[in-house]
Amino acid sequence: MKIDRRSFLALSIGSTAGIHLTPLPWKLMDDMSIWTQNWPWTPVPQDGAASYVNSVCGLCTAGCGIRVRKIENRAVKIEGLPGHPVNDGRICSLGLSGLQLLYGGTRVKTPLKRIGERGAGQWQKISWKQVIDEISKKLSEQRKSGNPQTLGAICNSDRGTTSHLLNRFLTVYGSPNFLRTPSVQSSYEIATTIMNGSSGTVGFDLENSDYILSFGSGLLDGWVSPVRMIRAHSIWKDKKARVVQIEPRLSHTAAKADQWIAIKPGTNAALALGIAHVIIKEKLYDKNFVEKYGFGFEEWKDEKGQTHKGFKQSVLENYTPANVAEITGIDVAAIISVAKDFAKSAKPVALCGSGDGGAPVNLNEMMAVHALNALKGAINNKGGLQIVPNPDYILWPESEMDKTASKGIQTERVDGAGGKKYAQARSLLNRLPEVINASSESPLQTLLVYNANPIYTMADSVAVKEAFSKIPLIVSFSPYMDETASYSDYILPNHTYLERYEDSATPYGSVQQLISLARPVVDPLFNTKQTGDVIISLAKAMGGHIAKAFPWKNYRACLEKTLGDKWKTLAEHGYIVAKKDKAPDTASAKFDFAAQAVNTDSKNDAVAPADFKPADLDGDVTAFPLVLIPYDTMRLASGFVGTPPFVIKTVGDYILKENDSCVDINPQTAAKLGLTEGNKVILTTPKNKASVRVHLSEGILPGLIALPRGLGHSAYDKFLAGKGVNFNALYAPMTDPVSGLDMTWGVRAKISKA
Amino acid sequence: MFPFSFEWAWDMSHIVFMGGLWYALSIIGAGLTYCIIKAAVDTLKGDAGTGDHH
Amino acid sequence: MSASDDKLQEGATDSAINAVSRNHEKNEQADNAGGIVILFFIIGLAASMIVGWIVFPKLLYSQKDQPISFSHAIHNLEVEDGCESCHFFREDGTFSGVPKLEQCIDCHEEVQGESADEAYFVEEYVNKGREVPWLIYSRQPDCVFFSHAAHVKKGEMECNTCHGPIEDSDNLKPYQENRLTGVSRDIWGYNIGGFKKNIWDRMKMDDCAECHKKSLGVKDACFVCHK
Amino acid sequence: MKNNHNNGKAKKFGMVIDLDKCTGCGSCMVACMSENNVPFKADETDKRLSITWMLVYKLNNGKSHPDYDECYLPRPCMQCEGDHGHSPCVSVCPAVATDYSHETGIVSQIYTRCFGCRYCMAACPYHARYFNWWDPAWPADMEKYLSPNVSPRMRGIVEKCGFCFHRYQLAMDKAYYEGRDELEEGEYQTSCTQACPAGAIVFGDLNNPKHAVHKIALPDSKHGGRPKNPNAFRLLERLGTNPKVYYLSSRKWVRDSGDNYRPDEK
Amino acid sequence: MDLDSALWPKGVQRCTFPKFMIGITVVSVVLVWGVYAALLCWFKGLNQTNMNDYYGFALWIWADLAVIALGGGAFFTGFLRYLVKKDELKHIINYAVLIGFICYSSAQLILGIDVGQPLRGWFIFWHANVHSMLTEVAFCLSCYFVVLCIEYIPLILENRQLDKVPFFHHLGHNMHGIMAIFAATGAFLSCFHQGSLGGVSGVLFGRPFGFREGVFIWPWTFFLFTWSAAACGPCFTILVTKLTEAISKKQLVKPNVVDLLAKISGWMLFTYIIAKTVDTWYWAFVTVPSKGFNWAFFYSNNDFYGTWILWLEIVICGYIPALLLITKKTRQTNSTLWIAIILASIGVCVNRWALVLQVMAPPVMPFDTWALYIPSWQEVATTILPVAYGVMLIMISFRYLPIFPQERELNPITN
Repeated sequence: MKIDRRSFLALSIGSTAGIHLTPLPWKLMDDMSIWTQNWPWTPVPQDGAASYVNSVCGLCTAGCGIRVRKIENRAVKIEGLPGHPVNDGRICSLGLSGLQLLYGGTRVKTPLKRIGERGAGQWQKISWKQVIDEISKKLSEQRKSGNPQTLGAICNSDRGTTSHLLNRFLTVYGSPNFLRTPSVQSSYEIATTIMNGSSGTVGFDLENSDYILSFGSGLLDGWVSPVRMIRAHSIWKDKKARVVQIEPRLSHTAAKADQWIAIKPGTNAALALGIAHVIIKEKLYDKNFVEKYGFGFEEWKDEKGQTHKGFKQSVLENYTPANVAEITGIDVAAIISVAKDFAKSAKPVALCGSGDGGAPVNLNEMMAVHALNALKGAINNKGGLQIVPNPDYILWPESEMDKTASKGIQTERVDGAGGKKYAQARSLLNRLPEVINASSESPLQTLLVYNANPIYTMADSVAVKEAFSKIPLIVSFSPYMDETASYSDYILPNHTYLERYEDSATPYGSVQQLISLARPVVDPLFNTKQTGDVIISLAKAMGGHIAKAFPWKNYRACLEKTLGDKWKTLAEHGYIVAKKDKAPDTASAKFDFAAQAVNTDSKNDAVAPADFKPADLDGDVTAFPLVLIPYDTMRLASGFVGTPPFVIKTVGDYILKENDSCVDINPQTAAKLGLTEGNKVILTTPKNKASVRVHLSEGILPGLIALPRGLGHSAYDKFLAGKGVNFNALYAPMTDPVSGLDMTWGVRAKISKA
Repeated sequence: MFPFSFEWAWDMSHIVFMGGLWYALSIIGAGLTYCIIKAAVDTLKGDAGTGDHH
Repeated sequence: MSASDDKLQEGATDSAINAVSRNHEKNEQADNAGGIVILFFIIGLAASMIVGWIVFPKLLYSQKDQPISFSHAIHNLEVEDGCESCHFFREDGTFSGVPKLEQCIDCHEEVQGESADEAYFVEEYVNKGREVPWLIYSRQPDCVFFSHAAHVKKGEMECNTCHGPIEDSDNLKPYQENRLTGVSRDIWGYNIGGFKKNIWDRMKMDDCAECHKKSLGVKDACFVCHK
Repeated sequence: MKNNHNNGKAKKFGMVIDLDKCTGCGSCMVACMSENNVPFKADETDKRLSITWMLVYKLNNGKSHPDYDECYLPRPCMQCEGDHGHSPCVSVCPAVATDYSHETGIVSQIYTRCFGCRYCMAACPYHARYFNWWDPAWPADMEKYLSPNVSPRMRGIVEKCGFCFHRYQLAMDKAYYEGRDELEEGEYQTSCTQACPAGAIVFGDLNNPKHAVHKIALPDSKHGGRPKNPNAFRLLERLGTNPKVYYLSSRKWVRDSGDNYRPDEK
Repeated sequence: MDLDSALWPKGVQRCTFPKFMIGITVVSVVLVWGVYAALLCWFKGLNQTNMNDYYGFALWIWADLAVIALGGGAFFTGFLRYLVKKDELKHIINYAVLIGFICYSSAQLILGIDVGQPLRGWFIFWHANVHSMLTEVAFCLSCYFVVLCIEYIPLILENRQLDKVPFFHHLGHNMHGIMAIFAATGAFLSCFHQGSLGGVSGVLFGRPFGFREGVFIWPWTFFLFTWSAAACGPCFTILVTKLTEAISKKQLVKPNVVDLLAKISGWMLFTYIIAKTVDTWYWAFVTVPSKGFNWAFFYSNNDFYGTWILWLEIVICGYIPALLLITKKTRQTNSTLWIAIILASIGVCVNRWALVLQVMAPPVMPFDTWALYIPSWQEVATTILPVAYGVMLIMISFRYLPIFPQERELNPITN
């Protein structure tokens, strides 16, 4: 038998024919088909039992109820908690993206100790035991020097047990320097202190208002309680309430408003007084309220017997619609008609505090707008502003003080709040860089940072960094590697809000007194600790009376003890509504048109509400012919939380293009400068410069440019870092002479082609 | 494409479309088969290829 | 093309012509040669049949034993609600599938009976609180949405219509996984040719479609079963 | 037919979006992304490469200050039925990777069937269809938040909004489990509807007179579903797409922006 | 004698082998560049292109449509040669087939790169949706490609050395024998896929620029595409033939053959362009106004598409070449013939461009904006790849296969 070519041919034909008679080719084809439809590198989420955990969102101070969907032990979706008084099942884009923060790449996974230069990003992992040991030793030594007031803390809120623990730690240590991140609430607090004589916070009963006169408040751009405001807006639409938005740029709020009044920036106070003028002149004000509660509306005498002009007279003399029209650039007719509309409405309310309310507002404007509310009796009445008492459920025994502590706590606050000059202020974080940079040795030797990212959120980033560089020890409690954490010496990472227990009380702006409880939705992913626990451990490590001031085993025990009989309800429902019918303290039942608290010293009524002084912006008008104003959007978080990838994805390409921020500019102004849509330009302010792109918009007054807040992060991951420009880096704060708060509303600027 | 594939339906569109397709395919297939078989037969017959192509 | 190629081609053509002429010359050998050709054809055919039907499936699937031995038959006698005692519906209507340790512990907190396997199970999983890493025979690829509620509750189908008479089995067969696709062999079925005798022998799309068409009389929209 | 499956007539799920209430906050977009395992990448500023099943458009009236006005318009997939019974995208798909469900009125997209020819994208006038130009990647631990109810998509295929159809499936599962065949209106709601802080999105069965969507939009079945509500309109009705998403606006210029009109028609 | 002269067709002269290899190398460089780009697209994905969600169809689909139109010379010449029995055309049919083969294989290659999941590409057959134009395209295109292979194979078998193998000789001979059947099937298939390509944008009722009203089940661009391919395909065949003649510096086809084909093309083009004019008129004044558009909308407010494209397509690359070709004098004048066939080839490409890329460009939602697109280098390279491949295949085929039956007669070897 000879095996030749033909045999091979026969063999191969046979096997080819044969193989097709077997399942092999067909089955392989099927398998290949399945393989190409389920690529092994595309993730397959594991299925399992679904469950829901109710909690409270911790990404801003609004305190929305959330409901987290879980599959086994994974959190897969955050939804709004139905029935919750703040958001009733609704939720904002930031809240929806919380899981990207939880599972994202910006977490600090274990305590870290800096080993390289500050901010160089070189860290050493360190155990909790050791880090508490090291920090408590340093604090003990610092305290021995007899200057316990050199310990400071920055925190976004002074409410809730964790903040209280931190404050208590400072107190028993001997430092008054508990600094709170400022917001429009700080301004409201001061205004109510001065004009209502009440220390409570302001709640806005906007759902019941029928005419909303907003002096630039970004009600639909994240103001104070974003979801609640948007819900209120829908209620207004349903019942045909009228919204008038006064601001130089067509924000989302302005676009949805029934009337948009484009005003020259920085002249809100004048407009408010002009409106007051019309109301008073036409006798449209609520005489009952003014007579019953008002003081200083007419001529009044101070303690020394000196006579002062009343609010009425000042306003009638100085703020005629014609005058105001000139200051604000608004038609006389528009001023008069708005004033009449406002006055004739049953439940009008006037609001101020621009953008998302993250920044304070100058006291003058605040008082002028507050006076408008008083003229219509919109204070402590339905649909108006309500003075809500501060939460009072945290009742810990007075802590024992040693000599050092007693002495330290008596020293003046480093920021001057509550001191001679800024008597009404509770905290003036904005003044900190200035104070530190003015002294050779930093008045703060140790700084604890909790729920705050001052290096990003504070004005004039260069000055802030300089000041921080002078503080020998900075400890951050941030769960994320944010700007401040990156610039600290130790990071003691907190659990994220989805991994921890934490109470929060009456959200800012809420009329209802609410206590909410955040609880762990998932087990902590990393080696992190609730900051409350860390403070308790630190205190225990310091020993002595400091340890004694913290008698709880841990934070959880502290929380349960503090909440007492409320704990059970909170653990079940996630929130408690305290009595709805508020009992305003009697003091707030008055309204001081004269603002005596701040006016007694001055002879010429300089800071009375009935006064408007145009602010002198930094810089030369010829060198910087334009005015740069910031704006906020619901699609960018500008506070201490970085914007997660999902939310960044929703940002329009007219706000962020590639890695450039876009500035809004009126086509007229752009034409004068020879700019067209998308041009890359250099934006220069007296403080700094940045590269941005031009976006032409008919929705902004000529001569202005607007830059979004919330971009320009240097920290976090590639989904946020390096995108756009941080407005805060472009200006130096303007300190309000009375409140001491930052009153910046804009900054001079120029743009030139890149 | 085949009556046993999931999308197949015995409706007009399928019959017209696939009918046309299979019709064309069978002509091509039959033609090719014819050529190959005839070429093989011719080769075996030893017709050593004198014929011109055109 | 190079000169050597050229020669090769010439050579090849020559030999082909030679082969043809040889055939003509040695006519008597033709039968014999034809026999060899047929033989080789048959050898090729047979070999590929063996490869395709016997060797191929062995290569295609990897085989793993379940982590512990388990008898559905015994359990079925002990429980009250049949399959749903352990493979139950959750309150939201989703199907729990293979039980978690939590269910097992209800009865197996302590060692039951004297079997060594049982002791091993309690020691290794119950006491340590580890989930049993069951290998799931009927898991479909991720693109498939299958609603047990629609079939069992709405359609009132019996479990064994699709899963076979598993309730009578004394042990768990080894789990076979397709090396290419990672899909359990039960989906294609144990007959490598894809032929099925019983409904439960295969779980491919065509099998679903066949039944849907029969019982519902319509081809559903794609995403009724796909996600 | 499906009817014996359903004990009722076919459903036609649709949406009404109140543009007077919509504030353009973007919650619907994120609600959609987080519900549907939508991937993201480092730079999302090229909006023509950015997957957003739900997209909020910013419209303006084209005038100058002070008459300038803006409006926000969220755009999910319109789930077109087509005036003559075929959606623009379904009929063009060469591989039946997208189909129209007559039981629910939803246009499906089957990712494992799609081979990425993008003909459907060319067919869709709303740009509601998105292509996966990149392999999806979830950095750090983010794979953990992926929902098992929605398959993550691979590179090279088209995806789009399906009115959170998996929620319908889950709701039906629950209904079947409880021995019901019909859903209450609230049992099946899309993720965007649920999240919308303004409550501007209403979702339900357009065929069901008890459902809010039907009451608000008053779809006229005799005229291809055209709304009877004077404030209601649909996008690009004139093309004959017969969409199932209705919009409400009290502003005429907004309603006029919903379709094309020749200068001589204005 | 050259190294490879044994492979040359009998009685013709070819350039030296080194010179040939230099040519091949140059083309190979371009080819490798294209292959590199194609591999990038396959392995890294279509993010390598500048396509986006507005331009899901872009350069590649245009290239596909264009090469198929230009390759239309094969089916139409085949149709004329075998079915209409225009016997003279046998002198150019080989080349028409080769060009067709190149065009169609290129189209398939481009489609293989263009789809997002190439390994699932066969779903278009297996899970065919018979209502989709693309399905029709895919089926007819692949079937017709098989036909082109069948038409090209005998030509390969005619290579001097291959022809010596008796089986190949007979196979070639037999295939020639029944070529009319294949050609008829090819013409049938080709009519359909050219038409379906026309239907691709014609059925898009969501895209007013592309949408056309229907005739039977097809939009009328279905017929216009077949018609234009039949008109311009042969022009392209003549163009490539004349280019080959220019490069090889010898006449390969007798003028009467070219003249006949040019004349038929001319009349096809002339009738086509009238139909196209009517189509454009109806579209502009009936179809789009009913959707709320002025026709001018599609040619204004953007940086690229203006009415120039209409002038270019219909007048400059339509009426002018048509008139040049139907006029005996200009048809038979070399320079005007050149102009006519070049313009006709450009015209059909412009038409395909408009019906792919311009369809994607204008905003359909009133609040949307024009979308323009510039291809990435990867797209350009992969589009040039088939050109290089075509040139190479022509070089090889011309050198080794008796493509031009009249070459020997027209260029007798004197030494």
